[in-house]
Amino acid sequence: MTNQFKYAAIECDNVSKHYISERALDHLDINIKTGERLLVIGPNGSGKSTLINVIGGLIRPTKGIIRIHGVDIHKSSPEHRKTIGILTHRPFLYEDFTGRENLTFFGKLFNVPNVSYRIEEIADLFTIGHLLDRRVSLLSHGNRKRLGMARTIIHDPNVILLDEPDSGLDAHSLDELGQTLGQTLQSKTIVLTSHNVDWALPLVTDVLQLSTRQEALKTSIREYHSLHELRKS
Amino acid sequence: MHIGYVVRIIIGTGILIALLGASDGTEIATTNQSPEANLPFLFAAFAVAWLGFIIYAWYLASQHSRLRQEIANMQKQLTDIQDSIEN
Amino acid sequence: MLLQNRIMLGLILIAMMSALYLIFIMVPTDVNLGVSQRIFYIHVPLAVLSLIPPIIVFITSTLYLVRRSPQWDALAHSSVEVGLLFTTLALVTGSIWARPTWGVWWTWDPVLTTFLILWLVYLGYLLIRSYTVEPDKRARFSAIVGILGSINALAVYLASELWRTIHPDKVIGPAAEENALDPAIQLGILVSFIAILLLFAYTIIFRTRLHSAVNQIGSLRDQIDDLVYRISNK
Amino acid sequence: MKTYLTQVWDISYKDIRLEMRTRQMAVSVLVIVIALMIVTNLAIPKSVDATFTTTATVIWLCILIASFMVVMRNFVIEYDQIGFHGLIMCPVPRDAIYLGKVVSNLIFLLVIESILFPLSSILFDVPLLTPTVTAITGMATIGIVAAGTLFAAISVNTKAREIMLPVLFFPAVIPIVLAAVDATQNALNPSYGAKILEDIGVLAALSLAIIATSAILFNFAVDE
Repeated sequence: MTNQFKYAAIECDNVSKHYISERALDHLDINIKTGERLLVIGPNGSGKSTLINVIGGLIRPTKGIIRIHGVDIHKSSPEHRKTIGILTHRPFLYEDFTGRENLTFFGKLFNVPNVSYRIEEIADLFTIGHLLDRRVSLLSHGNRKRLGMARTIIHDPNVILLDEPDSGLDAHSLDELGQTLGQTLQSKTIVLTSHNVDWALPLVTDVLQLSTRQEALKTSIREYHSLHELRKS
Repeated sequence: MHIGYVVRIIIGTGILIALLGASDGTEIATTNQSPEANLPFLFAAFAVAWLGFIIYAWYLASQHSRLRQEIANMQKQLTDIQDSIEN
Repeated sequence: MLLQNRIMLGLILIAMMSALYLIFIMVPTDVNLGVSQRIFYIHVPLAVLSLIPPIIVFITSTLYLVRRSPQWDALAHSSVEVGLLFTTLALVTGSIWARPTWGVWWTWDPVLTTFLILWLVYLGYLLIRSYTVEPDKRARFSAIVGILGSINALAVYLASELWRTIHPDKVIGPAAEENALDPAIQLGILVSFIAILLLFAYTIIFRTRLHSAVNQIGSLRDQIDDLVYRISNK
Repeated sequence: MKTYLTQVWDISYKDIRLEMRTRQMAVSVLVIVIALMIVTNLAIPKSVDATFTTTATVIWLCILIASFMVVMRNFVIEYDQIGFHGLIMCPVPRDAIYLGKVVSNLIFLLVIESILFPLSSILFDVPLLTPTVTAITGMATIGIVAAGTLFAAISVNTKAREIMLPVLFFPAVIPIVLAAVDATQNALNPSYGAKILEDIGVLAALSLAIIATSAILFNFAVDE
C-alpha cells in the first residue's frame, strides 16, 4: 500500500506503439496520480484503445516503459495484476457460461475472498442480478458490457481502465454507470475513453487529448473547459 | 523467405524426385561392372547441388537489389522532404 | 564491404575449382562403388554442414527470447533458410547416392529420418514466419519453434537409433581413422569441405544483410514519418 | 504451491465445464477417430504375425489425430469465446495457464482413449486393457498433449491456425509417438517380459522433458 502513495498510479515513460503501417502512440509521456480520473478523447485511430491496452499490459509497447504504482508491468510478478481492472470493447467473458459462472471463475483466479457474496454485491451495483444465471451468449450487447464491467471490478482493483464503457448502453444504464464511477469507485484511479464527452466530462478530473498529428495534451478539467471556451470564441 | 519461394522449392524438389523416380529403369552397376556405369547418378548429384546453390544465390541477389532499390527510393524521398522544409 | 565481398567470392571460387579438380581428376575411382562414390565429396560436406544450423538456431533463438534484440532473430532466420537449402541438397544427393549403392532411393535409417524431420522443422519455421503478421510475434513464435525444433532433431535421432542403422560408418567424416583412406581422397574431401563451408558462411552472412536492409528501410520510413509529422505541425 | 495448483485446477475445471455444457468436441472427435480406426483397419491387410504392430500403429495414429483436434479446439474456444485475454489479465503465472490447459486436454484425451481402447481391443482382438498398456498410454499422452498445447497456443495466433498446428505439431511428437508405438507393441508381446518397465521409464522421461520445456516456452508464446 505504501507504493500506492509514493509513486504515480500510472506512469507512461516515452511510450510508443507502432503497428506495421501506422503509429498508434508516439513518444507518450504521462503521469496519472492516484485518485485521478482521466478521460481520453480523440478521433478514431488516435490510439485511445491502444493506450488502454498498453497500460493494461495486453499489448507490449514498441518502445518505452509503463509503470503502475512504480512497477514496470512487463517485468512485474503476476500478483501485481491484482491492482488493475481492464475492460476493452470485448468483455472477456466465456459465452457458454452464465454470468455467475464467469464471475466465479475470474473471482477465484483473482483470489477474491468470499466470491459468491462479492458477486451479489457487484450485481446489485449494476442491477444485473436477474441476468446472472443466463448464458452470456444470450445477453444483449449492453448487458454484456455491464457484466464485463462487473468482471472488471470484481477484485476491487485500484487502477481501472475502461475502453468506451458507455458504448451500447441505454440512457438508464448510462446514469447507473455514471453513478458507479462517480460514487462507488470514488477513490480509484480511472482511465476511460469515450466518444460521449458530455456524459463523461462530469465524471473526470483530467482530460487527455490524443490526436493523430499533434502531441498528446493532458489538461485538468478546468483547463480543458477554458481551452474549449477559447476555441469557441 | 517469402512463402512463394518455399512452395516453388518444394514443387521443384518434388519434380526432381519424380524425374529421378521415373528414370528408375537405369541399370545399376554392381561390383563387377565397369566403374563408369553409374555416371548418370554422379552427374545428377552434382547438377542438383549446383542448381540449388545457383537458384538460392539468384534469389538472394534479386532480393538484395530490390531492397537496395527501395532504400535508394526512400533516401531520395527523404532528401526531397528535407529540401522542401528548407525552402 | 564490397572488397570483402569480392575476396570472399574469389576464395569460394578458388576452393570450388580446386575441389572439382580433385574430385574428378586426382582422386582414384572407388573399387566397389564405381564413379558414384564421387558423390560423397559433395554429399558429406552438405550433410555435415546441415547439422550446424540447428545449433545456431537454438542459441540465437534462446538469446532472442532473453534479450529481444532483432539481430538474433535475423541470424536464426538466416541460418534456417540456409539450413533448409543444405538439408534439401544433402537429402537429394544422398538419395542419388543411395540408389546405385543400396538399390533404393530411400531407407528409414536414423540419420536419414533425422534429416527428413529437420527438413520438415525448417519448413514449419519458415511457414510460421510467413503466417504471422506482427513482427514481434513473428520473432517470438519462430524462436519457440526453432528451439523446440532443434531439440526435436536430436530426439528424433536418438529415437530412431533404436533401430539398426545401415548408414555407412563415418570413415569419411572428420573422425576418420588415419589410415583408412587414400591421401588423395582425404585431400579431396578436405578441400571440398572447405569450399562448401565458405559457401555456407557466405550465404548466412549475405542473408543477414538482407535483414539489415529491411531494418534500414524501416528506420528510413520512421524518419520520413517524423518529417511529415513535423511539417504537418507547422 | 497450493494456490498454484488451485489455479491450475481452476483453469482446467473451467475448460471441462465448458465442454460438458456444449459437448461439441468430445462427440465429434470420437466419431472422427472411430471412423479413422475402421478405415485403417480395413485398409491394412491382416496377417497373423503382424497384428501387434498393426494394432499399435493404428491406435497411436488415432490418438495423434484426436490430440491434434482436442488441443486445437481447446484454444480456438478460448479465442472465439473471447475469454483468453481475460485469463491473461488474471494474477496467474503463465505456466499455470499452460498447465491448466494441459490438464484439461489430458482429461479430454483420456476420456476419448477410455472409449477407443476397449473398442479397438474388440475390433482387433488384442488384449489392450492391461496395466502396462494403460501406463504406456498415460505417459505418452501427457507428452503429446504437452507439445500440442504449446503449439496450439502459437498457431491460434497465426493467419492459418488449422494448417499451422499440424505442420508444427506432427514433426515435434515423432520421437514420443515412435517410442509409444514401440512400447505398446512390446507390451502386447508376452515374451518381452519385465523389460517393458524400461520402455515406460523412457516414455515418462520424454514426457517430463517436453512438459518442462514447453512450460518455459509458453511464457514467451502468450506474452502480448
